[in-house]
Amino acid sequence: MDTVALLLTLRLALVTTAILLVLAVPLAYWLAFTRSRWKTLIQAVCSLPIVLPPTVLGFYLLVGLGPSTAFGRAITHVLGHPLAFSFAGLVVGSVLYSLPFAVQPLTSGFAAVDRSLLDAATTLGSGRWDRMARVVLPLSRGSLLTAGVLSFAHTVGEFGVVLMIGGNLPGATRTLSIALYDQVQDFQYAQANRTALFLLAICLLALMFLYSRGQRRDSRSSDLA
Amino acid sequence: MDTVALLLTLRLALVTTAILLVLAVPLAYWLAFTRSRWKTLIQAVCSLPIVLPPTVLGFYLLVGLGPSTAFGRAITHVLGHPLAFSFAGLVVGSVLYSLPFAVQPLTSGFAAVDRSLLDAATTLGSGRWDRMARVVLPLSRGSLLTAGVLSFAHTVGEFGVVLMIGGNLPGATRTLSIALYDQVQDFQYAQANRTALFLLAICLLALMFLYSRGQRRDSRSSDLA
Amino acid sequence: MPDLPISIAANAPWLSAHIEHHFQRDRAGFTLHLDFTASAQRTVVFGPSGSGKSSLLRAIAGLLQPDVASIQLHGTVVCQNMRGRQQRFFLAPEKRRVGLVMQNPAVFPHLTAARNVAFALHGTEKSAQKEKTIRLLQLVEADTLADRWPRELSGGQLQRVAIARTLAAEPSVLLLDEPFAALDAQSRQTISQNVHAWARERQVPVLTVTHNLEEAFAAGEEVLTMEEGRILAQGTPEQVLFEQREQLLQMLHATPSPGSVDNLRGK
Amino acid sequence: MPDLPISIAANAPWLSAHIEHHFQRDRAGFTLHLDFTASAQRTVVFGPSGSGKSSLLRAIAGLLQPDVASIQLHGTVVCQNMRGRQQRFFLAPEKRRVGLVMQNPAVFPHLTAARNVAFALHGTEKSAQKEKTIRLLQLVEADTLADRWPRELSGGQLQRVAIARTLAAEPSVLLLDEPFAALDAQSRQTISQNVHAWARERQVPVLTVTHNLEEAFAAGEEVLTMEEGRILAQGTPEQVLFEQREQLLQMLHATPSPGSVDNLRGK
Amino acid sequence: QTKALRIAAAADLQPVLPAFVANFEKSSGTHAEVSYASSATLATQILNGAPYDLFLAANLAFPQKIVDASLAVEPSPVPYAQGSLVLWARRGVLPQSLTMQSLTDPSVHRIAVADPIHAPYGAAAMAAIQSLGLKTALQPKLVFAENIAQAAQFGQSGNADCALISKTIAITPTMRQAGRFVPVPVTAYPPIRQGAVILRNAPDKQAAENFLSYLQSPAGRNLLLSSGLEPPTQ
Ligand SMILES: Nc1ncnc2c1ncn2[C@@H]1O[C@H](COP(=O)(O)OP(=O)(O)OP(=O)(O)O)[C@@H](O)[C@H]1O
Ligand SMILES: Nc1ncnc2c1ncn2[C@@H]1O[C@H](COP(=O)(O)OP(=O)(O)OP(=O)(O)O)[C@@H](O)[C@H]1O
Ligand SMILES: [Mg+2]
Ligand SMILES: [Mg+2]
Repeated sequence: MDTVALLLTLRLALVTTAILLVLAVPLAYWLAFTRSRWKTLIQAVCSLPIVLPPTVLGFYLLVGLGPSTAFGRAITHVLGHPLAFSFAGLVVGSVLYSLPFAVQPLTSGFAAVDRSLLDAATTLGSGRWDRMARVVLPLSRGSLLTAGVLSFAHTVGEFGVVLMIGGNLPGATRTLSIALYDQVQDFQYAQANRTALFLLAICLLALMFLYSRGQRRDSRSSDLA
Repeated sequence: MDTVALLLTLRLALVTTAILLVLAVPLAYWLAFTRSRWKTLIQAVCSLPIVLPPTVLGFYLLVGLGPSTAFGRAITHVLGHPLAFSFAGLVVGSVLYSLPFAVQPLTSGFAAVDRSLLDAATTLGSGRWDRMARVVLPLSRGSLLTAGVLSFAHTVGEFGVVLMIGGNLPGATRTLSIALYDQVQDFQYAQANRTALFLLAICLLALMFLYSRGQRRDSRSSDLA
Repeated sequence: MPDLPISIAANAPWLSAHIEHHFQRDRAGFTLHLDFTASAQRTVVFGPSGSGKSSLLRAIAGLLQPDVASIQLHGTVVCQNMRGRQQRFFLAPEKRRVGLVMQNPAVFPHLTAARNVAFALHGTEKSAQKEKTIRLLQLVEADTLADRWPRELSGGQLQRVAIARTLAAEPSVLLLDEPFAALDAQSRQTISQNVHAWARERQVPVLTVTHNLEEAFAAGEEVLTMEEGRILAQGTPEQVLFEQREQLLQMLHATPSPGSVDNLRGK
Repeated sequence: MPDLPISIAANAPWLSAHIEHHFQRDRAGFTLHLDFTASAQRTVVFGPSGSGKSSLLRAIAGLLQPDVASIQLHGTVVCQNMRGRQQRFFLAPEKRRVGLVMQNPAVFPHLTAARNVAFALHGTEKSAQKEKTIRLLQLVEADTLADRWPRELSGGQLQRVAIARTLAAEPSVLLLDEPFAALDAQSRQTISQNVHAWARERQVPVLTVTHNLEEAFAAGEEVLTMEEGRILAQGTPEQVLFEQREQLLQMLHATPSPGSVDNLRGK
Repeated sequence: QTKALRIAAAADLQPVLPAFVANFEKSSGTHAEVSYASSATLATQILNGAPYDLFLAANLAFPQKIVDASLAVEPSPVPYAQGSLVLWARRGVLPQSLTMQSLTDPSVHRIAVADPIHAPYGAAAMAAIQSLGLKTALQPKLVFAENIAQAAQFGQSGNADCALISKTIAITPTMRQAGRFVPVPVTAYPPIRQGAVILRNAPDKQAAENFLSYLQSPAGRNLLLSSGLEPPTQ
């Protein structure tokens, strides 16, 4: 097992998921409740990143963040190094690529929250953001779980974007998915099988833990489906 | 523009999304309402396909569906040709790879349906599957939309699995995502930009159409968020 | 069913229920323990908040599966799960033909009022469906609301749609859980009369949970009072509700007569 | 506000409302058109189902933004949106300090009863929070239910939690939309008395929507009757509800006295 | 922070380089890290600022792009090896003889080649098929992989009966076990000359030069030979 790659992968997936949730929750909240004319456009734009093949998205990121654009030069100047081929670059790519998997379930989850509960919260003096934190989010637990799980798992398995803007540098941008790809490409099947099984096993455990904690306790249950 | 590849891509995405919804709706319905001990395990297993890098998943499919396994031989015998390098093979791969994007949002959407509405439907003589069709599904419109959009968009952009089991055969398995990848690899940037823009534009229109139709009309609306 | 107290009266009981159920959540918990029969065309259940009235109705409808139970409707066993008996039986709620109007109207938010009513008519012929829907909406004075979405209806209007929807399913037993709570006295009287006329025509017995004395007197041939999950008394309204009526009368007499009506600031 | 009919009485009006609103959905539609002031400590709104009572309360609380409106609470403008005037103002509902108990209790399903009550106490000191929560739950006779989840509560219990929750926010105005509809006569009386005592102590005016005559007589110093979105009459209960009372008395007297009490089949 | 030599290597070197790197590290004391990807991907990355020191490509065209962008130290790519194309057949397929002509045999259903446009061995394979006059006969049987490693997987997993792959991959134990191979006549395709460039921005150009000269030393050439690569013909 490539422990360095595993730790890097877990770090990338955790950081990406955390950033995604922080970005996606307010965005989805806005999308779920706005009456703006821009709503459908923005909602559609948020789903676009997955329409492009990951390597192609990675290519555009590589060019956009690289020395050939003013933006890329500015970032390079500020950071002292280009964003590509660094952990931060991977995070940017993964966040962009997994954005739809966070925004989309959250938006539909938020929109499904019973409005009369929001009305009640409001008359109790709860403002817009307080309602989000104390009513909408807890009631959208299922969608939060969905958003988190899809973002996390997708980042773990992510490969094209990471390969393209990461550059497969051991310790910095060589994630387990790339290591696994390399092993398969290199006909090291026994090792690849071990890596894949190990990856699947830890993800299975993590997911089972999440799912078992995500059960709802809050609806009057008849024994029906 | 590679029209053949475009049409193939759309066909693949539509067929995959349709099959996914047909599979995922009953599965998610079961997951949302069961009290079985196996629930969390099965839910976790359904999320696993995206944990593996797509090319690696494709590799295992290639091996699993090939003549070296009994299953692969049986399929080859029935179809008269191996599943790999055929449209049907792409469909199998895409369905498997996008399964989490359909099952996960549907499960959380179904679980969020107000139980008292199900109780009401039941006392009106509506059985398990009728309740699903006439109460749960319409009330989970947002989640259905999410599942459909994520499955569709992800299949359009899908690349690794298709590359691995497709064989890049024009008209049969060369999707637009692979064509686009090839263009980038060949440094044909002008052409790649055109293809990418075109792909983004049609997907944007399709998504905006879907989102504008998916608005909820069914909750007492105070003007609050 | 030798262990059930079946009264051998002129009109056989349409409901015979033995129900024991313990809600586990609390250390204290709540125990439902009922054993009674109902044979009147109109029965009223009276009892304080939290005494188990809704739970009783849910058990009859099959939405609650009691720990121990034997329930017969029109002489047919729908739930049999007695202590020490091997054989168990639980008829699925959708097969019981029990009409239940729940305390919370639970009108389907994705269907208009008319389509809520037509929900149970699914599969029957379109024009008949339409006609029946209109007739039932008229019965609850809601025919002008046919095309409204639930979010556009008031509390009382929702309750009326829920009643019409339940009648559409042609139940063989009607259970009403405070069905008129959100209605003004006049609508309440009219609609209650309509519903009971509907039921009498079809010989469908009606069990009503209510907190309203007038309603109990108007609708009940028999009254059942509950407390803490048990049945306190069963009898005619006059027998069972004597005390409550006296209180109410006293209160109404105590309030003074109105002054001159000119005082009214009409608008 | 020279165009508002402010009565220069001993007790100044706590509410002065001019509200016009048209619900667009139907060809027919529904128009709310109200112009009144309220100055009594206890006001009761009476009116048939669908006459606009809940909409009135929602407009005062800020959950409904009327087409045209001028609403003052305790002399402060909370909504100003008059035809032909440039200047508009709409105070966000969460800033109005209006306590509203809705017709549908809307208890938060993800919080226990106690935590529902403590919802508005967020940010204050833990032990004070706890103590206040318990006191308020006692006030609605629900202190034994503190740790229950909403799905484990009966209809009336939910309503009581909703009342306690609203009081916890220390509103300066209390609007109750059929708050005791799911309660039996006795709880209704006790809890209603408790709530009104709470309000009187704090000089918080109470506006109650009810269909219950007894409640109207008990709680109302002033009664407002509505019909089809308009105010029909405003006055004391005796003036406004005279007719309804007579009807009820007649009905109660018409029912025979009880037979011998031995007839009771007690359990 | 100890700076390591960063090598960007074409995917066909994956079976070759590890032994090399181990030897190099032992003799020079410099740590080397290798990133594998297709030559095209690596070239794209380098053109966009990837922090590699040495680029070992699978042909001369991609390193030429680096030279053209003035990102290379050398004025032209340095050839370091020459690859050879082999015809590989899965065990049990074409039991008797194995030549390019036998690919027309009806028992051969699928032939895997790498993408002819951006994978050098794919281009060589197509050139060979063309020059041997087999194009029309074989066209319907061809399936295209992203790179030669994948073309080999198509064959190894049994989904293709034959594959035109690099010798470096054909001599790996996995592929030997799954089938056998014969060289494709060198006259049938233009030589696959693999070129390298040292990058201008390399922090430690000396280490990169050392590695490149080690590749070209007699010891290095022997290692290359044993893993299926010929020394470059000038
Ligand atoms: N899941 C549960 N866990 C614990 N207690 C429960 C549960 N469900 C109901 N109860 C309790 O059972 C009792 C009976 O509830 P039920 O809803 O039948 O009362 P009710 O007579 O209909 O009251 P109301 O008039 O207020 O509607 C209540 O005290 C309630 O708190
Ligand atoms: N969004 C809407 N579109 C159209 N009509 C509406 C809408 N919301 C409310 N109405 C109508 O406005 C009227 C007043 O509704 P409201 O809820 O205020 O009635 P209410 O007096 O509280 O009745 P109830 O006693 O039944 O609760 C009703 O006739 C209702 O149908
Ligand atoms: Mg109840
Ligand atoms: Mg109302």
